[in-house]
Amino acid sequence: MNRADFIELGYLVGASLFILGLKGLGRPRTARRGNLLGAAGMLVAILVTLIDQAIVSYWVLAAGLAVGSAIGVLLAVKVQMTSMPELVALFNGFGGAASVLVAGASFIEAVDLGLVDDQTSVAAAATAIIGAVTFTGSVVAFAKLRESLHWHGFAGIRIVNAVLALVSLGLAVMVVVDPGNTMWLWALVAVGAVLGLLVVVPIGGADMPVVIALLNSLSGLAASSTGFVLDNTLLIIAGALVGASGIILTQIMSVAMNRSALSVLFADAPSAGGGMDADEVYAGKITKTSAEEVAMILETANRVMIVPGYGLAVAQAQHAVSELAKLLEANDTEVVFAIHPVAGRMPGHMNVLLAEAEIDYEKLLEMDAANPTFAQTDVAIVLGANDVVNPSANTDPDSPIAGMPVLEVGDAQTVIVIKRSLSPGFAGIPNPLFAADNALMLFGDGKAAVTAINKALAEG
Amino acid sequence: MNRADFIELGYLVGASLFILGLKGLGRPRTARRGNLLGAAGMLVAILVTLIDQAIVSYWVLAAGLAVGSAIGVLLAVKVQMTSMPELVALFNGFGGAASVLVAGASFIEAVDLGLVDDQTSVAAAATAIIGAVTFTGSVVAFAKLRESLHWHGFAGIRIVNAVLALVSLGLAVMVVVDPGNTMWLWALVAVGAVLGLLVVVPIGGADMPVVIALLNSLSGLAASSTGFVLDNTLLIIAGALVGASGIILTQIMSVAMNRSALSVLFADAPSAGGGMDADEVYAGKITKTSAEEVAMILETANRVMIVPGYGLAVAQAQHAVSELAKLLEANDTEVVFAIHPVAGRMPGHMNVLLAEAEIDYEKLLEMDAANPTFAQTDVAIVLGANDVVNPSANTDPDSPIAGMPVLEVGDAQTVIVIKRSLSPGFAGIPNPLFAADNALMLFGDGKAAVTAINKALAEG
Amino acid sequence: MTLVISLTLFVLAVFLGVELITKVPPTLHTPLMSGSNAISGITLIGALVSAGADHRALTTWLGFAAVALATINVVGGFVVTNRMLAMFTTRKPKRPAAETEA
Amino acid sequence: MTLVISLTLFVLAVFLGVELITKVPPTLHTPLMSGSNAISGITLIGALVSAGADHRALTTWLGFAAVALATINVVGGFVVTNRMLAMFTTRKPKRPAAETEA
Ligand SMILES: NC(=O)c1ccc[n+]([C@@H]2O[C@H](COP(=O)([O-])OP(=O)(O)OC[C@H]3O[C@@H](n4cnc5c(N)ncnc54)[C@H](OP(=O)(O)O)[C@@H]3O)[C@@H](O)[C@H]2O)c1
Ligand SMILES: NC(=O)c1ccc[n+]([C@@H]2O[C@H](COP(=O)([O-])OP(=O)(O)OC[C@H]3O[C@@H](n4cnc5c(N)ncnc54)[C@H](OP(=O)(O)O)[C@@H]3O)[C@@H](O)[C@H]2O)c1
Repeated sequence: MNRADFIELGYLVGASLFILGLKGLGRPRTARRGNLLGAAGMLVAILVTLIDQAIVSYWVLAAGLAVGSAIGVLLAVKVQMTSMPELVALFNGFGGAASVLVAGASFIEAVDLGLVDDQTSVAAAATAIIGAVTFTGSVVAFAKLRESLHWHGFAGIRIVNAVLALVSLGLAVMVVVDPGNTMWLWALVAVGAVLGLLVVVPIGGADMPVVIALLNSLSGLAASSTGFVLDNTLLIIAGALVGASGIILTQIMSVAMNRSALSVLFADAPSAGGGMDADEVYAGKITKTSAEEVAMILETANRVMIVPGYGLAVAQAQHAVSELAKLLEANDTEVVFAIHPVAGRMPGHMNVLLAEAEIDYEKLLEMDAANPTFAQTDVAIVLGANDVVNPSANTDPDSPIAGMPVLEVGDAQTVIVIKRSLSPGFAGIPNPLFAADNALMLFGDGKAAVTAINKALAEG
Repeated sequence: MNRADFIELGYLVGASLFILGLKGLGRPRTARRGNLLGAAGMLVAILVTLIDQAIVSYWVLAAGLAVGSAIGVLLAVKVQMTSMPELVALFNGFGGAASVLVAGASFIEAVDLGLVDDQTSVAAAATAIIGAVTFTGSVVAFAKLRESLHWHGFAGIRIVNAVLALVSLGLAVMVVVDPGNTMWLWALVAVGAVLGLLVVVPIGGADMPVVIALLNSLSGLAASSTGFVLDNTLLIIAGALVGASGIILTQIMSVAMNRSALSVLFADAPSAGGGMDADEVYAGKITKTSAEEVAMILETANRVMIVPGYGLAVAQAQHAVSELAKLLEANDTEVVFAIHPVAGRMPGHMNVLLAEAEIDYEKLLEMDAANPTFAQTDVAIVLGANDVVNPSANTDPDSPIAGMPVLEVGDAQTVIVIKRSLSPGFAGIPNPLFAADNALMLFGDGKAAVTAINKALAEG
Repeated sequence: MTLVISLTLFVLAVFLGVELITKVPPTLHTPLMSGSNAISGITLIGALVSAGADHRALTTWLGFAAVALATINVVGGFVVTNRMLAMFTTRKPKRPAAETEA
Repeated sequence: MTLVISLTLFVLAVFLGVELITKVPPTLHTPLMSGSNAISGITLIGALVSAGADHRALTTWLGFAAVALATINVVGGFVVTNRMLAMFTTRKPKRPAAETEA
């Protein structure tokens, strides 16, 4: 077996590991092993590649691998749990940028050596546009999730995008027709970068997870088309796997948010402020309460449902809540948690936090299971959740979250809402729930408030 | 695009259609379209192949295609519904044989031209053994299902098979080491043919569907290894698809019959007669009944469950049964059907027949749904079923069907068994149910007996 | 095409075959078996190449036999599968038709 | 390797990717996204070839940047995914351990 065959065989092993890894990642029991299999596949691929005859200057590689690993591990280990989606977006952008650079370098090389054929130039053009869109799109998604970018674009942004798409198409044709001039390729990269920026900018932060899944799919396609440039089977296969699974994941996530993937991408920039005015909604209709009063109410409750949201994560209140649940259960009160699929800032956010506080898996109800049971619930405690319990999703067709399925906490006998103020949640809209007759507001930091309730319960 | 590229592209289209076809075949709604997609893929593949430069003598092809199509359509259209599994087995055997012939012919050609390399000889050897086993194994399966072969092998057959397997391994090595002599290949085919025969012969007819699924998987693998001989992507891909899906189907079917695939293949030849003696089981414990008496019992029943089996198919009693259900329902009796997964002679056999008689899909209960409800049932009518209602599967660990989940009709208040005699069913064992206190036997042809009951009901 | 590329295609197709056939209901086992059996008749393609090559009489005749056998498998397989599946689906369309007539 | 063979590999992998990711529960969306993102860093392989070829300074530097960026994607991606998944699974092992101690 010659060296080329050996490399190909290693790539086959790598591809198989990626397939098994992806398969594992889709099932809760096998997810962790799946991730490790994916990493093993990557290791095999790297080792096998390093014996490639064409590789002569190892120091560049060593330096690049060392720098990249150090930064990657640092970011991955330091990041807060709540910032993971941003980080994934950023990583994803780097992957897209790397694809652009690789395709560019190989294209330049092929031009120098006079080896450009149609496959190379078509694939290089595809990589340039897809990779550039992935890069800037991901960086914008990152900035939006960090809340360090608040720009929503300008009127007519869609027309500009359509024009840019046409321009990039023209440039791609030029890359193929006139491959001798590498400037066409870099121009294409530049236009792609602007396009990625402008496509993602108008999208609301709440839709970002869907966008990131889509960009992830694009970065897979960029890798795959880089594979066509380099005639590399593993890049083609692994890129296509990620490209396809990313599209499906985008689809699944959109469905979970009750959006279509297309409406996420091409929705008009949301009208700032939404359909309702906060003062109008809340004026004179807010009932405040205290930790002691809440404790009294809870003492007589038979069934309590806790609805956690992003505020739970910010306040790091998960251990206090676990404590509260134990106190209530000691008093023969049934306690369950209702988990909205998009509560928090990433899918599975609440599950991660509550798992950390060792709350039993069986006590976590998914939305569909939870909603019919609010009517038989004495007290619903809304802890740092806002959008996911906003009834205007059902009642106000003009609301930015109209049509999103929400937890119908209003059906409970008493609703206790714990948050610091009346300020809105992620979607930036007021919540009529807070003004409902059966709703009591307990203002304060989530952790402090729950701790106070626990104290009152223990004393009472 | 040159001609070779065009062919490859056609093959890619063909492969994609096969994939979509297989996917469709796995879901009830899309199954028919899936089959058509598969056929379309085959058509594309054939048309594309016919423009291959290497093909010069079209008359041979035309003759072969004409003969094959005529025979195939004739067999497929003439076959009785109940004989479909045999026919599938036979078709499958032809596929295996064709793979052997193709690999053999290509190998001879390669030898003549001095073009044999390791890939060709290894793949040809693999095709020879797999294809030959598929061919004779399928023919034996066919004969067993036709009940025209009753031989169960001889003592020590497993040792002979092990020896044959070793011999074939040795011959395969010779094919690779000494490719100049094509006799090694034909010897390998011969040994494979004997091996296929002897492996399938001891397996009981009840396990045949599993064996056919496995042989189908093998014929896929034979096609795939033929692809390695010919360097043909479509053969490799389509063969691997069928090979893998066949293995999984084997697995699923074994689980449905409560067997492991390995135990099906390597079980000892079943001891003729089973654990019990018919005279002992039945002597003096059989209660006969008449159509009139059955009609009287049914008139007072609130809930009737009908358990159809192979006898329903033999007697073509489905329309009479449908009539019976209508009469009972007119009398406010609830009628449901309990369908055992292996009732009849092929999976889905009962569903096909009852569908033909336009019995509502909702009235067909699967085994797991049916079993808990027999206790609330006044009358269970066992119509030409035997093994699938045999309680010794649960009670007698020595029974050939021990461990197979059965329909627990004995739990019903009264059980009426309609069959022609006390002769056994497929598994060849007596059925203690017939001797149970609450069981009444109505002897006669299924259709005649049900028609008589209908008449008595209409008159009564 | 190198051997390893062929192997890669094989492995991908195996993974795909496994994923495609999961949780098929028992009712569909027979048609699925028969439909995939028809697909395994793809060896017909190889038979066409062999029989059409006109290399020498023996291989041509082997090829002819292979074409005929494989065609039986393919044509018979798809036809019989279609017949089976037709039985499964006739029921549904008939009912509503009868109702709308009434 | 011809273009059509590359395309064939691409198409098979696309079908496979679609089949692999079906009905993933929402809880796993984030780790799945992040894990498959790490896999898409496979472009690193291409970067290694580019950067190692030592063809001319420009491409070497482009290659170096590509290696570094892709490595961040790969290494960071797998590590962060593992961290996430660790959170999901810590709960289970801890409980029984506590019980056996008691
Ligand atoms: N899960 C995902 O995949 C994902 C990803 C991205 C975006 N999103 C979007 O994020 C939103 C999630 O809804 P949600 O109900 O969980 O959160 P939310 O609507 O963003 O509301 C969070 C609430 O928590 C309160 N809060 C913040 N810090 C707090 C603290 N320390 N103590 C107590 N309360 C605190 C805030 O009110 P105060 O400031 O008054 O305290 C805020 O109203 C949805 O719009 C969803 O579409 C979800
Ligand atoms: N479904 C599958 O995939 C499949 C495939 C192959 C084998 N099998 C095996 O086949 C068996 C199926 O069980 P089963 O209970 O359906 O059938 P069975 O055990 O084979 O019994 C059928 C019964 O029907 C009676 N019968 C035959 N012709 C009749 C007629 N014209 N009128 C009335 N009765 C008639 C026979 O008794 P008389 O002769 O006394 O009338 C016989 O006892 C199982 O052992 C299963 O493992 C199943």
